[in-house]
Amino acid sequence: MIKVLYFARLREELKTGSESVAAVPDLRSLKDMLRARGGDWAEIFGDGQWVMASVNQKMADLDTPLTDGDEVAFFPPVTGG
Amino acid sequence: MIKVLYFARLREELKTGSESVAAVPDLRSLKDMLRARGGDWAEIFGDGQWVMASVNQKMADLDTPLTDGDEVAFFPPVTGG
Amino acid sequence: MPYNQEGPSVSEIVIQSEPIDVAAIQDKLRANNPSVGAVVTFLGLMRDMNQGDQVFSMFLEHYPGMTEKALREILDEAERRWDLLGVRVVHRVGELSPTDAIVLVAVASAHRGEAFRACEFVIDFLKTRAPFWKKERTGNGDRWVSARHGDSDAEKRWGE
Amino acid sequence: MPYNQEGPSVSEIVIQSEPIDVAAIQDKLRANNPSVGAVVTFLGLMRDMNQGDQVFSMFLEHYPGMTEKALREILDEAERRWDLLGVRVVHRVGELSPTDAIVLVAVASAHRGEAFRACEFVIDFLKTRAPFWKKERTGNGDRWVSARHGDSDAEKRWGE
Repeated sequence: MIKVLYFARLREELKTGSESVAAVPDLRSLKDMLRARGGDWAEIFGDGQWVMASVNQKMADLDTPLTDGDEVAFFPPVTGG
Repeated sequence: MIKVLYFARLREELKTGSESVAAVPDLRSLKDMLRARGGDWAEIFGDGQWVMASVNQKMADLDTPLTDGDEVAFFPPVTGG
Repeated sequence: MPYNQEGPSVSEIVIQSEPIDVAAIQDKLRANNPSVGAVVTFLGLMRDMNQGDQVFSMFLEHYPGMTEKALREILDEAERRWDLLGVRVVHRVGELSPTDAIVLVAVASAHRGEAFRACEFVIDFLKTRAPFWKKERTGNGDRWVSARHGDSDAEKRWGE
Repeated sequence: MPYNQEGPSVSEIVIQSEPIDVAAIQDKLRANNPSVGAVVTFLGLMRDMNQGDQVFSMFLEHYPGMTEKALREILDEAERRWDLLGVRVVHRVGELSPTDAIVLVAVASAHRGEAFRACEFVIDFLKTRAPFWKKERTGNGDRWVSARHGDSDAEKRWGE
């Protein structure tokens, strides 16, 4: 299983902060799977949306491979400081 | 008359902090006059010495004209901050 | 490079909901260390206006765990690039009001050039790589703050 | 330029023999002004080593009257170049000991870029244009500190 977290605007729009999903080979596959849910998911994970991601708390890109037990997070561009 | 001040290393080596001298047309003339005193004066105001000067409390160069009543200061490169 | 890769890090990170005690942090950076010739401090404060709207308060969300890791990477890079004697980063989370300090970055070094460079480097990268998100309460309702292009431009100045 | 040439200056200069109250100055710069988004502070401190020698204490001489004028020119130029909400320069004179703060430059602005640029500009020009001279008491006797080439190089970065 992979733990998936959502932060800030994504958490509010998707109405969930975390969930567990079946393991997939990489971040691209995970994003495709989430988009396939349709509705807000299709919109947020669609092309042209600027969503950032991390794997095990490190910034990641779509080619980042995933392993069972990984922690993935999706979030909007950061605005701290 | 022109009031002449000396600061820091110059004040110590020339053994004077201030004096009044007869008016001269510009800073170059004043420097030449001081150098003509010989000894430490010739050394400090000689060529190749990096002495800074101000006229009426503003940084000045050798071409700066002088007027009766002006306040001139000579000092080493500054080292504050 | 004067940085000793095996040596202990001189930097410290704190994420807190309490107000930032600026004076205590600066004092600690220089206390009992007569090698420190310069301390440069950046303080980021909450303004009461943003994009033309009055902002009454703000909520700062973060990603616990990743926040510390992201900041640690930034500080390790700063310590590799410059010879530093101490770095403190304190970032607030939770509810904030206008004039509150949001973030402090303080850098101590022997000479000022290194302290200035490192301080600006850390805040530039914090702005684009540390997982914090601001939600503003404005006269036109609540809204998430959008990332500024200026921030990614600021980061790019530093190269890789 | 956003600077209003006719407007009042937002900068303040203090030359004093007393210790510098860093916290009070920073607090005052941001107090009751919710337009301030950034405060950058440079603190220059006395080190106990210089050019390989232990330094026990230092005497800071200045040129009363000209000091304030030279600093005023530097601050006016900073206010012309950047949109600033407040600037404080405090410089100590007289006897100092290692770890004492020699000079503080604190700049408040809406955004961090302007505060960083202006703060570094002011200290770079102070180092080459303000009439202060340091005399060190070392294990090898008393000596006047020589000007550093690095300081005039730092000034040159800013053009005219």
